[in-house]
Amino acid sequence: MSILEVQNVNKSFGGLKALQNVNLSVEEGTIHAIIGPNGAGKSTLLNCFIGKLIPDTGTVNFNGQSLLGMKAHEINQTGVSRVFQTPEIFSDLTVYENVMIPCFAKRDGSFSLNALSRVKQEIDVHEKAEQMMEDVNMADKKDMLASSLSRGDKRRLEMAMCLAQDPQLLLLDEPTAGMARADTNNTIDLLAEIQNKRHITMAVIEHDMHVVFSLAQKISVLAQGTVIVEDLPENIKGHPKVQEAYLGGAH
Amino acid sequence: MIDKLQNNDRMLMTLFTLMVLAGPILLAPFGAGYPDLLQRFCIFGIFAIGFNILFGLTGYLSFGHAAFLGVGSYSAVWMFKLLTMNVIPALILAVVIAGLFSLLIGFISLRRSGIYFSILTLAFAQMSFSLAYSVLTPITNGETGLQLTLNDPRILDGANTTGSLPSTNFFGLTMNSTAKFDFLGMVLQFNVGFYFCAVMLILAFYLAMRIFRSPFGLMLKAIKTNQNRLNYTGVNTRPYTLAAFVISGMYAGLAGGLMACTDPLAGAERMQWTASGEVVLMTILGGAGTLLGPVLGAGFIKYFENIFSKINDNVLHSWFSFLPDGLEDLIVWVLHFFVGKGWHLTLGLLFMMVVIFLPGGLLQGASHIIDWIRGKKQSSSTQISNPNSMPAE
Amino acid sequence: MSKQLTRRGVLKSGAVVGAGLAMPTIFTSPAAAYTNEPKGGTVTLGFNVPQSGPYADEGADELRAFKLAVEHLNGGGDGGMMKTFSSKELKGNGILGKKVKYVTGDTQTKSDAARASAKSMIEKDGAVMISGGSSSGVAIAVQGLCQEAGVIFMAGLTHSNDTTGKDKKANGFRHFFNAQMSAAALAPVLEKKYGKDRKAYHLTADYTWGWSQQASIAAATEAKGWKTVNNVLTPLATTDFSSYVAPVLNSGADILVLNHYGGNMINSLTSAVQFGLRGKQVNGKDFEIVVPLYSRLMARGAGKNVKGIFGSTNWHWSLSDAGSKAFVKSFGEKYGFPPSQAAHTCYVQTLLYADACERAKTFNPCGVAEALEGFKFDGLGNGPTEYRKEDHQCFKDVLVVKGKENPTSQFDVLEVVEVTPRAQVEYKPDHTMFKGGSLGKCNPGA
Amino acid sequence: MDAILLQILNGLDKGSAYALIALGLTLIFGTLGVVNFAHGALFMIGAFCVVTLQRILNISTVTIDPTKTDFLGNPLKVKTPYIIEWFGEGAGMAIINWSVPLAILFAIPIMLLVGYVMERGLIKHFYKRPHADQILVTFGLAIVLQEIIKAFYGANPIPTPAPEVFRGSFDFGVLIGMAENAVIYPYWRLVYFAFSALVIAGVFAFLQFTTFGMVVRAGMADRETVGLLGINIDKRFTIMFGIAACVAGLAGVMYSPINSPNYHMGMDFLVLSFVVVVVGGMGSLPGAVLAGFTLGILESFASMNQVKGFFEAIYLPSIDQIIIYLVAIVILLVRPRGLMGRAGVMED
Repeated sequence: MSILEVQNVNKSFGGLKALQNVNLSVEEGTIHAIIGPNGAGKSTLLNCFIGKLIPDTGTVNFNGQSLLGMKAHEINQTGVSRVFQTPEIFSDLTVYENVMIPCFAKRDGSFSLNALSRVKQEIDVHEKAEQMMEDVNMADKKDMLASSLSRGDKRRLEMAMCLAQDPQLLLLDEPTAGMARADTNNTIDLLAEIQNKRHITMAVIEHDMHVVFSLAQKISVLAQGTVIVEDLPENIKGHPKVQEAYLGGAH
Repeated sequence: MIDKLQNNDRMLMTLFTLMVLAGPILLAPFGAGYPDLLQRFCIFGIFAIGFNILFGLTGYLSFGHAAFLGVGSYSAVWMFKLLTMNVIPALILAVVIAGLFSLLIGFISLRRSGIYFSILTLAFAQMSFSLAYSVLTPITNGETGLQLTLNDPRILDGANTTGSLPSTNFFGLTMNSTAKFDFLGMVLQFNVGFYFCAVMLILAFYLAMRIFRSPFGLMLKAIKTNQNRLNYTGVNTRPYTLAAFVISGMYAGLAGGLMACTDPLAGAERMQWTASGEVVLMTILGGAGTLLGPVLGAGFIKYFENIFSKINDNVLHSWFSFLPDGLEDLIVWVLHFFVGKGWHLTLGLLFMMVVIFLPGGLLQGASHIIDWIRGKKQSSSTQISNPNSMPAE
Repeated sequence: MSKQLTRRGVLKSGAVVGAGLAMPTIFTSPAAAYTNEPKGGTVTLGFNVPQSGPYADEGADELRAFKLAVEHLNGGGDGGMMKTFSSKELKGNGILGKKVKYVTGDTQTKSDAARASAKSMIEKDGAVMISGGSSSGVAIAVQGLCQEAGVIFMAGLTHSNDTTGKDKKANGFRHFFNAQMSAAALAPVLEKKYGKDRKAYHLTADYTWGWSQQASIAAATEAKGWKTVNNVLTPLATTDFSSYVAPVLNSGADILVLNHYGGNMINSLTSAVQFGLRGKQVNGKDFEIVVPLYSRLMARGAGKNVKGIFGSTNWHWSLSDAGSKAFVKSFGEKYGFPPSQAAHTCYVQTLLYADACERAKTFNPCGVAEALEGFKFDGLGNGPTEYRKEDHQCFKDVLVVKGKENPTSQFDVLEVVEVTPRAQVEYKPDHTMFKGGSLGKCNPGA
Repeated sequence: MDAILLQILNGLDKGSAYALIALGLTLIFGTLGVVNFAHGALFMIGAFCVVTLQRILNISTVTIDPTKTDFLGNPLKVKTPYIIEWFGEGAGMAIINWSVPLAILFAIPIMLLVGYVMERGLIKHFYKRPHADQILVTFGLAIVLQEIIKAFYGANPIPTPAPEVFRGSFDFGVLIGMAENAVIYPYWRLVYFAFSALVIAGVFAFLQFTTFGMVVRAGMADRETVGLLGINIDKRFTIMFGIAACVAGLAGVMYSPINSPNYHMGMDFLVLSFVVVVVGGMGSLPGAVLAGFTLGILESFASMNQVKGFFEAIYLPSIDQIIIYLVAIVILLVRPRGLMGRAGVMED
């Protein structure tokens, strides 16, 4: 069953057509990779999922519900979480506080004037946050300021923050960009583990073919604003259209 | 040590309460133990605590908070004029009206962030000031300020037959009654108005502490450090900032109401943007984002304004009279630029120093000194997160 | 409805019970007949003047005068106007034998700050009298405070009708003149100088003082046959008056009245002169400018622009009566330049207060107030003067001045054109512009 | 018609004052990324350069004239400025008379120095700090500067008259066939307007046509890249700060005959010019100029009694008190980044 259904999405900026008739469907419980050369429209597409951009035409449905016109926090509340290219965390807060915030957001919704209860006494949130710290192996770092973490740990923290919300769909925007090989492998392991344990659907935008082929169960290839191929990983590798797109149609 | 105190709520609260209640005794040796200044310490403490809930937690720098203080004062004085000299209805109205007013201004201003937000609040406050100073004179009594008169109705208090203005009171306890005791050559003054304000300050401090420690407070801190992430975590930041804005507006209203309670006059100048700038100075000087800092900063600036500004050349000469004449004159000549009527200069310099060297405010400075005295060289600056970053949109 | 009534009743009875309980003995200050009764060998006066803000220079001049007055009261210096004062109670031995001490404070020309400063003088320093100030808003605010606290307020420079009009207080006294008196003094001179058939255009500072000044001068000149063409309110914060001055010439008016004070006055006058209004001819007459309230210190800021422009002032150092001469001499010798009208009124107020204490033989505000009420005196620079009992306003001659054409020094900015006698400027206490409000009863505090 | 023409003239004049200050403010913000609350103080220092020059020119010898007396009855001390002794009555008086234009020459090196010291001594350390810190430290600096000026020059305004030839006003009405005195405008204000236009054009030309300006503009767009090219951007930015200080200072010099300099004139202008910059769009030079003139003209029109009357009918009396703020609020709500602002500037 497909959890995210993208149909005939078009988006242009001025004269530039960034997306043309994009169709995509992400199956529940799978890791779906979206790849493509620079400027293919990957980020534009992702931004259409999360409410940052609104497509000119077409539909984006999540669990049968249209995401168009919704604000970022509303989309998140329906169960879509996002991991950014550079980790977006609360750098002035401690690691533990970072994880608590999504727990509160999950429990209390998009706004709650919870001004008189004490954070200390929110036992359910603490249980959840402790659990998440364990899950991403960061329990020993929970009192550090988030800004003092290494890049890999920041990514890990961001992942933990997303998972703390128990999302149905996790969007990852180049989760290994700029990482050292070892960190990349750690991230792959982390994602694979999450997939195994929680069966969360993921849509990954990625450059690194190593990552894509280690994780993805399905791949969509985007070129010049359209999806040229959508298939299983093994079929993508030698696909002529894909090679053409990446090599710029070198004849 | 101060950091430790900051984290141990019960101890902090107890210590704070004791210090505030003992104010008339503790401050008398510094020449600040008289009711008016003590009341001001409390009132501006409340104002700064409230401002800190907005600026210290969310990072939104408002340059128009004095407007809410002014509105609170006007409402309270009107209550004194129309209903009763009892302070409770006046305070309730002050807080409610300031809350409504801040809801309106906040709703519009918070559509923008960064300097755009600052300028919007500044514009609203300047408009309020201009209107209060001239156009709205029937309500505000313009330049002179809204005052009580003998022929105000005061429905609940009944007819005034004494021929003199009634005093504000808390169910009969008049705000301006003072008990004086001679003690070690000082006169200790215990004033009802001060203790009323002190109780309000303690309550306000307690409430602020609860907000700091609540999930709501955590969300506000999150807004300051990364609003974008918070949006993608399913949190709608607008109502949070608006709530913080309104809460701090109500604090300002309470402070304004208390000002009217201790001195039933409301002047338009207290709404001017420089008055808003003053609360910014207080908060930063003491330490934005900390619990104690704003109270400290408020006390510091009010002490400067009321005590430092009274040091004139005569006083200076009497201090340095032990020195040879030429040297005495030289020192007095140099100092006279910085004290007395030059107190603004000293304040400006001090403020610059704090912003440049002590981003955590005087509180950070104090904890440095305490650490240094205890021989602990480790800096505590990592504990105080950078308090001054502006929110992202 | 009934619910509301009962709640109201409860609140009300609460208040009554409270009033019954009020003032348990601990809350009354120990054994003083009135606020800050001086117990030792000294008595403290509080001088509350603007030391920061736009009127700081006037404040500084007031402070000089206060210091001089204290020196004279304590027997120092040459005695100044104490020698010419018609009342001979002051002996140079302080007040009632107590040496005079003083404390100073900064009003910042804000009612809040002024009240805070005055309160600290009363509560901390034990002042029995507060004096000074350079604007009406501050004077009225501090006067109200002194009434509540039970000390005497001797107003400094305050020109608004309200100070001794609708905001008058039993503990407050004003020696300075007011907008109504300015208008009454100016109108006949203007009529004599510029004729009956004139059309006036008013620019008015948009706040209480401006309004009352405008109303007074418009009424007084209209009574002489002038027409008021237009009255434009200018925001207090205006620094560039060009857009207000520009339309004046084309409005058919041939007189411009600037109801401005301080920085506003300097800037609007400068604008008016820049537009060349004074060289123009309208309706076949020379265009003229009038500034109802002049201050020499402020006029200096406008430089040559004030030449030939009429206005009024409370006092000027070039007066040649014995009192003025004595004052100018002792002030000039001490500080090196002549005193301003603000300095004069503050000096006089201090002497008047001291004298009233001597005559009442007490510092009790009620005794002092009684001694001041209806007090007639002379020799303090303004000729025969009376503190009217009904509103605590001094009545005396008013000076009509104009900007001097050929000043000999930087202090020589104004010249006295006419001294309008007291009878012409006097008004009834229930005059429409002074109605509302009442003195109330004097409050000794404590 | 004549009234409208008059207010347009007024608005242009006011607008040029706003635009000049806002231009410097934007220049500093655009190049250095610093929000300079002390910019108004630079304007004030410029005006006080005139006062200082005037004082220097009036340093005098003192002779005693026994035939006249001063206010105390002592023989009058007559002061003769050295300048008159040296150059004779005519030339000496002329120099004193022209002290305002002369002060331009006097002010340029002073303002460059002040700008240099400010940038190297203080602002430099705040490039990497949050905007709120910059606002606060420069706010503190503004207080300090104005208090220093007050300590030396006092609180009262000091008259600084324009040269004799520029007094009086020019009759536009007659020029275009209207009645006499219908549309008159003071000469000095015309000079001020022309001067402002010249300076604004000069700054734009400088940025547009010189290599220095090109580098600075590139730096405004993308500081890091330009830095990577091996160009010493910092040094150029210091010079830029000096130029911005100069623009503000010269505005102050030329404005001094219109408003007698006083210590708080900087703060008076600061709030307004910040509103202008924000309305124009932070970091946009044309925006600052456009907003300056727009707000100047709007303010002038709001002062007309006809306009006031109209607003009074819809319960907005004394519209001139609040017009600027009202317009600022509306513009910021309708156009979030001001009239010509770029996205992403000054929002974090």
